[in-house]
Amino acid sequence: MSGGAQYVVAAYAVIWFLVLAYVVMLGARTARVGRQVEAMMRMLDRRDAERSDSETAEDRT
Amino acid sequence: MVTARGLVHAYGERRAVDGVDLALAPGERVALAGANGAGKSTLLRLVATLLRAQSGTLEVLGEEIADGARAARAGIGYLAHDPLVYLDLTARQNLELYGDLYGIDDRDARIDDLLDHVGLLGRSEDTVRTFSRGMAQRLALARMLLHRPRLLLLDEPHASLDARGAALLDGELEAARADGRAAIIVTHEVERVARVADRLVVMRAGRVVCDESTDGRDPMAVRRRYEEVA
Amino acid sequence: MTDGPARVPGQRAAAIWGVLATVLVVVSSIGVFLVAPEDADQGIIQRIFYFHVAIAIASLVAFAVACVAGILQLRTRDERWDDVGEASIRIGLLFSVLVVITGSIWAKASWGTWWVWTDPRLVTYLIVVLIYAAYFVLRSSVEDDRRMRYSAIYAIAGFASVPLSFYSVRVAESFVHPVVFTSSGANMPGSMLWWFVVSQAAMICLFVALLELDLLGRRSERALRRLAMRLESA
Amino acid sequence: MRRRQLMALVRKDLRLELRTRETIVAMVLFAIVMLVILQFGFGTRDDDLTRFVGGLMWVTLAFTAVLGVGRSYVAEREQHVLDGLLASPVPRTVMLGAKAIAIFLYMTAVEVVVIPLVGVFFVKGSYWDAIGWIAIAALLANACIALSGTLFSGLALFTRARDLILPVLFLPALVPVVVAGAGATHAVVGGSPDMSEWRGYCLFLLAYAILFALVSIATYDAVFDD
Repeated sequence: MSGGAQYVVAAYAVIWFLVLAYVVMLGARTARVGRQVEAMMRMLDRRDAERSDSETAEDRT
Repeated sequence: MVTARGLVHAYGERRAVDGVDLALAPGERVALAGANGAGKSTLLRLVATLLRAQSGTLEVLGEEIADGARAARAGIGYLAHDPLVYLDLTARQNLELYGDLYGIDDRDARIDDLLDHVGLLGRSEDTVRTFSRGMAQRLALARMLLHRPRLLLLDEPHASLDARGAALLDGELEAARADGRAAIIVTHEVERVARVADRLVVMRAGRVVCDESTDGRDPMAVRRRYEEVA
Repeated sequence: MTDGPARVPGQRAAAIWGVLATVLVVVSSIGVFLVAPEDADQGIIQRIFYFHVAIAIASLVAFAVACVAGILQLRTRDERWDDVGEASIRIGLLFSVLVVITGSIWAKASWGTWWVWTDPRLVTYLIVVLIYAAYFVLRSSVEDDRRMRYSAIYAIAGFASVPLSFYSVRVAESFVHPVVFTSSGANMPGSMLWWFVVSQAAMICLFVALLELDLLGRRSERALRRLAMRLESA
Repeated sequence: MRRRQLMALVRKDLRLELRTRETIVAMVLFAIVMLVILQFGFGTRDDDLTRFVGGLMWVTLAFTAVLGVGRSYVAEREQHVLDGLLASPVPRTVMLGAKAIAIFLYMTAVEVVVIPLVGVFFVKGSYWDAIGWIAIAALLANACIALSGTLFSGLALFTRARDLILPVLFLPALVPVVVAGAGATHAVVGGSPDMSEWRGYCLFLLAYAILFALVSIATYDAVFDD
């Protein structure tokens, strides 16, 4: 590398790195939303299960 | 004088006023009661155009608040918990300021009249800092009446007025009915206000849960009714 | 109304812009490193110029978008404009930081020092970073409606400060020093100019793609919050 | 009507200031302390700081402006008067315009003391011939400070840590004013005044004031619109 090529590479590396880091940050947020959606689905499933339990119990009486 | 439909104001996720309908005719005096945090002060501030509703429509003195707030403000008298006067100005200077802000033509004569009316003419050249709480609130009463408002909005007026001020206010509310001026009085002391109010509106959790006439009813009965619903 | 929106709108737009930005960034990187001709005076160092200037202009675009979003927010009181404003300023701030860093590297490469107070671009972008960093300080210290309103007002005032900072530094420069370095498109050889245009397009697309992605995340979060609230109340 | 409201609000601010003497006296003292500290900060025994006079003066004025602007709603906030003003039929633009006029007057009062003092402290030689030119630049700068300062102090008013927020918002916006103010000062101080340079900086200050006047007209209405 001659005539300051290392500086050019460094400059572009910084740009790519920070932009990628930003994208990763946005991705992390999306992942968090996904996890929350899953948690909510589980909660709904459980609630449905409880409801059907109590309904069958009512049927018996 | 006031027409509110589906009024909503939220602080973040918490809806302090949650879909309120309210209509006020000329000469009507409404006691607005409710527990702490029921949204009555927020509702009063919405009507006073100090807050902006997030949804719903509000018409005050014939002006749609969304686009005519300033025109409505000229006809509103707002008495808050704080006197809304500068402590380092004299009583007269404060009233002169408000007289200019409201564009009153007979400013100086009007100020003399009102200072006399609230019993502060002798202290008119003293700064408000030297006043007692009751005197400052009487000055606030003069400030509120200065521009001859057609709609009076009072936030817990009896909590901070002295006996003399309270008597003046009661007289004013008495006269309001004959003059066709309307009033909303936010209060904790329902039986105290019931004497000068024609209607009781009770709020709970941002909603109106009771809106009925109190004409000719005994103040203690109104109090019991309030405790029932609140 | 049926259950909360199963699909958040804007996914396709975000995907298209994301692909476009990636392709353009790769193409322009290759072009800048391998295809574009070597500058006669500056040698290889001049290759920093392509992204450095393109990203600087893209950041101004971001701040302009935030300013317009601010005006629309004040007019409509719609929280979506607040989202656009904040996301744009965040990306613009990222880009401005990149301008300062790459500019600093450029200064080191050509003058042997990391910081040159007489280089107007470096100095003005430092001020721009300070202006827009303050935006987030302001946001973090107010809530709700006020936050949106204040952010919108500040986005407008901040965008007015940008040209003032630019111009003030340049006015000072023109009296004290002759401008040390200019790379205007006019005196660039044709192929250099062409690669600069591609880089510029890449950076603008990158901004739009990041913005779409950010807005998509915000919409999802908001939809999720609404759903959670309905579940709790049900 | 608007004129009457504007005059009433300005008169109110001046009356409060005359009675309490809180803001201007503090601003002047602060500016003097700043100048002395800056002199020590330079760590020089050299008596002639003519080369730095613009910087010394305008850094001092910028920090003094932050201090003064930070005080500009103290009475309204501490004595809870703001609702009274907001409930009255005053256009918000008039309210903030009155505040801008008050800030302009405070800054002018400070400069009446500070500019001659800078000459006495730091300049050896021909300063007094230039003082008129500096004063003109200072008046233009005051307009810039007043217009942007009113906006930023309105924004900072209801934030947490508002005393910290205001300088963070306000100082970056003041950079161009300091650059141009210092430039205009240097242009006319120290022997051979360069009037075209001075004119350039003054025109820039004028442009700043006009631009921020436009921003003010566009945004003042929204500052207090809850």
